[in-house]
Amino acid sequence: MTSQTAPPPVEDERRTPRRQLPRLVVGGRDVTSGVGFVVALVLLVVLAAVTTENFLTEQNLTNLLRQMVTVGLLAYGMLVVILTAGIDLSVGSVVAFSGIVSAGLVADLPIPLALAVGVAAGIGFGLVNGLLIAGFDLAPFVVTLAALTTIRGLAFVYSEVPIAPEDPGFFTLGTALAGPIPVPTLIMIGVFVVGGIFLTRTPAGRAIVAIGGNRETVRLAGISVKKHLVLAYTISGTCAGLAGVILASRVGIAQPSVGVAFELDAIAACVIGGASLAGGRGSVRATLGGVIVLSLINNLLNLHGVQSFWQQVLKGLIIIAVIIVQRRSMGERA
Amino acid sequence: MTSQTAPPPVEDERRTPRRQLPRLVVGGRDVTSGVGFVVALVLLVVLAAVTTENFLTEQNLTNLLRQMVTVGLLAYGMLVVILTAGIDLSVGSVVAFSGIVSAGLVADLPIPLALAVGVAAGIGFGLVNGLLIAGFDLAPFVVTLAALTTIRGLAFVYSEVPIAPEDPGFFTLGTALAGPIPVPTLIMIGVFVVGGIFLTRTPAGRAIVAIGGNRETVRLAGISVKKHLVLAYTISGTCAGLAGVILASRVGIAQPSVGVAFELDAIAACVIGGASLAGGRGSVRATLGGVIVLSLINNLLNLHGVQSFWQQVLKGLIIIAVIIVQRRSMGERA
Amino acid sequence: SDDSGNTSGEGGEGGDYTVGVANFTLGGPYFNGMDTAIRAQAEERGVEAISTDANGDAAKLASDVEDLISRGVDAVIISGGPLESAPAVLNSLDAAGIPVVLVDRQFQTGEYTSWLGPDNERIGVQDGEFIAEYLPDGGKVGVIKGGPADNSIGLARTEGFLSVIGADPRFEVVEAPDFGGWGSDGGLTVMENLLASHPDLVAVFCENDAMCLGAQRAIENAGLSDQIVLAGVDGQLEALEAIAAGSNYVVTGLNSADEIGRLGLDRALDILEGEDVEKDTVVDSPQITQENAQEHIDRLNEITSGS
Amino acid sequence: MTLRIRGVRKSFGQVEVLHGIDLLAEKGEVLAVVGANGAGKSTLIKILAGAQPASEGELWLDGERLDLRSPHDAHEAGIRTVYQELTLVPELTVTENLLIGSLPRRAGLIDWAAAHRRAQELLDELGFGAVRATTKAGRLSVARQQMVEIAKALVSEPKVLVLDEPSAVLAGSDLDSLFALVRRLQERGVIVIYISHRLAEVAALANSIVVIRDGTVVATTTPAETDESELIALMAGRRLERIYPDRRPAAGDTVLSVRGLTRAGEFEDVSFELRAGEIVGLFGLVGAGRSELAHCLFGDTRPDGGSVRLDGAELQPDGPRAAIRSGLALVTEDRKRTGIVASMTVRDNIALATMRATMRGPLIDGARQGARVAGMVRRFDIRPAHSAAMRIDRLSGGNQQKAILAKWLLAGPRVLILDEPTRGVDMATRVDIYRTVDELARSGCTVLLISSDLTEVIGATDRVLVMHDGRIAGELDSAGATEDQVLARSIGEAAA
Ligand SMILES: Nc1ncnc2c1ncn2[C@@H]1O[C@H](COP(=O)(O)OP(=O)(O)OP(=O)(O)O)[C@@H](O)[C@H]1O
Ligand SMILES: Nc1ncnc2c1ncn2[C@@H]1O[C@H](COP(=O)(O)OP(=O)(O)OP(=O)(O)O)[C@@H](O)[C@H]1O
Ligand SMILES: [Mg+2]
Ligand SMILES: [Mg+2]
Repeated sequence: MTSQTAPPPVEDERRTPRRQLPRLVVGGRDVTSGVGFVVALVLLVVLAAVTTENFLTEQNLTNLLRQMVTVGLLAYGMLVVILTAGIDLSVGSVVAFSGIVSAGLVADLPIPLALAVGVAAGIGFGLVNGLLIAGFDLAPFVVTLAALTTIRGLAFVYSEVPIAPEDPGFFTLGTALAGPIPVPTLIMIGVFVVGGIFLTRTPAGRAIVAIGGNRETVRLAGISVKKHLVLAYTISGTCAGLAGVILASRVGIAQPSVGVAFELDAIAACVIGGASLAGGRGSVRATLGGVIVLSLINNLLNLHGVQSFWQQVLKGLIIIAVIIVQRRSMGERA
Repeated sequence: MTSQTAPPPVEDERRTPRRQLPRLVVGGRDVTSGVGFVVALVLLVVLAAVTTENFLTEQNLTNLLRQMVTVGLLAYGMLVVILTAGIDLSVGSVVAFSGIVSAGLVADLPIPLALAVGVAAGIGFGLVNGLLIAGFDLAPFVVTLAALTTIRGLAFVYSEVPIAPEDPGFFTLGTALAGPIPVPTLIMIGVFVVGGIFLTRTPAGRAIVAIGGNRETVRLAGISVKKHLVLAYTISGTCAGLAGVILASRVGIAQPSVGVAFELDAIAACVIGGASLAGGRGSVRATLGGVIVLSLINNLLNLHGVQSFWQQVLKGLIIIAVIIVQRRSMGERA
Repeated sequence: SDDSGNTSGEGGEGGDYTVGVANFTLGGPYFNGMDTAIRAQAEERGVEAISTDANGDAAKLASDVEDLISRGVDAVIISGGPLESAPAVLNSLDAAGIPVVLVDRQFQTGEYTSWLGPDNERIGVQDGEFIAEYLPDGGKVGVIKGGPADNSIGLARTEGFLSVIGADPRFEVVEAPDFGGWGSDGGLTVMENLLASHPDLVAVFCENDAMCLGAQRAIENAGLSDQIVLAGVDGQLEALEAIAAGSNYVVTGLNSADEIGRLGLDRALDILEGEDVEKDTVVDSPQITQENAQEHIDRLNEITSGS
Repeated sequence: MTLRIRGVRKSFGQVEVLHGIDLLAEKGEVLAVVGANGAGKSTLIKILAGAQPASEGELWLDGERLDLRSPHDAHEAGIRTVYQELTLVPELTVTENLLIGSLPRRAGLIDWAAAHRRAQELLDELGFGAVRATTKAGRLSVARQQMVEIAKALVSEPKVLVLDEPSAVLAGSDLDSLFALVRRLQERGVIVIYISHRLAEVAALANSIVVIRDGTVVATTTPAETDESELIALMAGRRLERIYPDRRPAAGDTVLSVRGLTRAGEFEDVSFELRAGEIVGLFGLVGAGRSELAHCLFGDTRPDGGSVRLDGAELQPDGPRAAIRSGLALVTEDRKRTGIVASMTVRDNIALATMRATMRGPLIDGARQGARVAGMVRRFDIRPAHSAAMRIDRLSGGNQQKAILAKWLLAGPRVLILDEPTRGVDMATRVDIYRTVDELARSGCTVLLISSDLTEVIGATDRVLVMHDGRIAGELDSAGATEDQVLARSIGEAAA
């Protein structure tokens, strides 16, 4: 489950010397690390199902599906950036900006167009981040931290107060259901599927993965590192824009202050899924797994009615437990 | 100014063949990058002094000195962790916990002891972070993110409401002046001086720097990587504990909610100072420079009475401008 | 409700209800106090209360409410903090047929069952009137806001204050350019910066007491305690003590989390019992000065020792 | 078709490292470039590869002036380069590393099945069939990574192929495949620029030889016109009296005694003894298990069975730290990954293992440490002479290697394990290293010299252990041994 961005069959030749658990090989692929992760997930689900009576209700499962959309979308974009050994701290602010702009434009534009402008804003911010980082060879952390601040400011410049469009059509995107499954969840799954194909099966996707592994090599192979860095940040911006628009539509009101610290959850999802902040390593499926783990933890604690502060205490401890389980089953660093 | 932990002259050209500025060499050392940084700093100071009438007042300069203490202390600890190629996201929560615990204990313990317990709490949290990261070989990002959540929760568990000790002795540490200079600022400077010596002149400090460069080489040189990782996180925790205690003493009221997003400023200071999140590169003096730059930007915007969200917009843009200036004068990535 | 785990007061006077409390944030003493009060009152009335904390994230608030619905709560109390509205939340509660009581924050959009809260603008007006009278010679008055800019509670308070002071020709108003973030540390820093540009202030109004306490310290550090008086909002214990002690902290407006929280739970139960309730209830916000501060301190201590 | 390099100069900061290089190579020619470590060979080829711009000078290919602004330009011009340092992306498969710019697509998407097939065909065709295309590059041994590097340069046939020390990590049949490959390319009219420190190889392969010393071409010659000792003299600027030191006096008592040491899948039932003051060679083909054995002796990995005794006392496999305390030292074979800390100075690297040796109170005594390091820089003639304060990765490979040796010498080991210590090291430097090792042995230190260089493993040692497929396949006295005898045992042909 952790290695599909470095495409299919991978034979391990070199042994990882100490602390070695028996490895599980299925169809020539070492799936041990994936299994460890799935074990952690299943444990959480079982825990939730056994200890609470409401976990397996349709209502709750629908909630779960809905709740993971924002972090999920951000996490995919973040993964792409992390694969290049970068980071995008600005996503939370982009969520706010895209949301408020599209909500603001509902008054003047047809709804689909207003939403599209919101997403376009995300694309634009991602592009600027990418151009600054690649063009001036700046550290992604500082550039996107500065962007976090600037874009948040711009969201307030656009509107100091929250905007709640009156046209109920604005809510459709965020609240519609396709059968039992919320439409935003389907969009998120679509992003992961298409995004997974992008990273594993297209030259641009492969270039992004390779840049994080060894950018000098990529440059020497005659592939433009800059172009692909810009692309990566643009993808992250796009996901954030999409997340912002969907969130505003779901909540029904766009606030310029929304989305603070979203970047941390998105990064956490990637890293829980085994991505390395040093770049080159990370998996789309495992990132989705990370998103699900985070959502499950929140849901579990809420269903148990754990008191807020103890929730925080437990949430941190559970995350540590999850990555220890995962780490133990993996050869490499989690 | 930027290279003393990876000591003196760095003849660097490898990566940026074009776009080369003339380099300034003093006494055999290439000081160009330091100069670029100092230029950015001086520019900011001149800008502040020329465009506002209050910048050079004693009151304002004292404010500046006082306000940089928290970020400064956190930034030193963060630098140590970043040098090992790690990160410590938990510092903001530790600030809150240490502050509220020491304020809470003032009722029962002599003040110095209460403050010491606050710092000790920071040491303890840092130790646990380090043990988890080194002992289980876990990703620092997730471990310290989990710690961020857990410790914040614990701060609220300790006291949901702010604690304001009545004994005025509690305020001494945070508000005392030594001549025109606030005592907390002197403490911060002390930390940077001692911390600088630690990193450049002690075996443990050199080991920490080396681990970030190549931990395998360090391990094979018979140096315990784990021990030094634990040490690095413990130092960061200690700095955070100290910062928390000083902040509580300065404000006079300890709040469990204080310190949100402090980690971002601390990291930004390090990276503005040229540290690399990939580890092995970073400088104590330049980090202090980064702290000063951040404080100056805030101060400048406040003195100009720039409105809050325009402040955010400008702050981001100025940070980008600073790192572009700095990058242009440096061989390596800023 | 058929919910398990009704730990206390089985069959008590409140009936066998479970009430969900959705907090937008618990990151401040006021909101925290609200949550505590609701739960304390629930215990007294023998019903179960389950609270959640959205950490200031509107989307998480929505999820939390969905989780509460999943848990089968009978009513939901939303402590919305600075949240302007949450139509989706209200809609899903409406769809589930669950009554909603808003405490403190009245949402601008969406349908709720009932609201209880302070009149924030009114508190600001009270503070303004007090300062106008306290400083007959007028002068320069600073305003410290909590932020962010979309925080309507703060906006209402400042608006109220300025409707008096801003309109009075004896006074000049300077707003601190940056926000204090509703905490004492922020209040301290903002005040320090404000003093660097405006050492000649005669009064400062803060959107809450926590910030005012920090500002008071900055003023003290600058040796200006004799020159500048402070006006806050909320009735935080430390502020009351400062007022009672006759310091330069001269006034605040009580915005009692405890009272509103308890009333909120009662209101929820009344609705569940099918009683006819008032839709909107403004909870009184008495002005607190040195004269009556001790009274309020005693009351507060009674509450905390009682629970 | 002609490749012409004219008046190429290159400066790093104030320092000029190439002072006007002129070269000429014709179609189908193998042009060898030789020179001491730091002479500027790699710098020259980086310019040819478009990876670094020349400060001055011209490049002409096929009568056209080349303006190489990036590696991409060089690719377009038909110039392919295999760099001295490995450049694979460790997380990606061999297939992807090979075809990174040209992965086959179907319907817009990469066709992985076809890609793996093509990559494997290419490897097989080049004689590197031992490498599986589906493996992650990072999991390959250094030798196999090098094969992939070479294959990568040949994905589409180049006009000019530049090989910067391609043979440094190869041995035995792999080396033969490489030579065969070069000859095939030569027949097809490719210009091959071949850089190597192994002069025998150069003599066998090259049509012409260019000698570079300190950034200047000092001679252009052919294998027929010259011999090894003359080349060495040209490179070093002085005549080397002899390459290997005299035989050492008879060895002393047993110091290290290995009994039945086994690590499943790596080596089995390895037994031997090392005596005080002797140098023992350990020869084997790639994958024979020598490096694994070295790491195990050093306490870096735990054996599944067997024992290691030092001075009669059992050595507990408690990690490198304990091993170093007991007096062991290991110079690893992968300089970049486990030898240096690239981000630190030469001084920090040399002092790394012995920081506590120069303390004054709680602090490192900078002056004393500096003096110790300076002593080592002088003793090993690490260049440039002021390099102590330079980042170590700015040094040429050979000089980095000397610095690593210096690091361990400072620790004063009783048993020194050297894993391919002369890989990529020029002859003059090798002689320095042999001399230093000899001095060490004479002072009582025991040396285990792992090498894939037959001449060296016989010439520089007292006896040779030969490993084959994880087992000790023979032991020979260096004085009488021939290269054929050693080689035969390494491929399992002769009994021990
Ligand atoms: N980026 C750089 N900055 C400064 N000096 C450099 C840089 N790269 C190479 N040099 C210097 O240029 C000189 C030539 O180095 P180069 O790597 O070309 O040598 P080489 O002949 O390939 O040596 P080797 O045989 O050891 O590989 C050396 O003195 C080296 O230290
Ligand atoms: N990266 C690797 N991937 C797969 N197998 C490996 C790898 N490295 C070593 N091996 C296996 O381990 C055994 C010993 O390899 P090792 O590299 O120690 O040999 P060596 O004699 O030291 O050769 P070298 O000349 O490469 O140092 C062989 O069976 C080899 O196939
Ligand atoms: Mg070279
Ligand atoms: Mg080997």
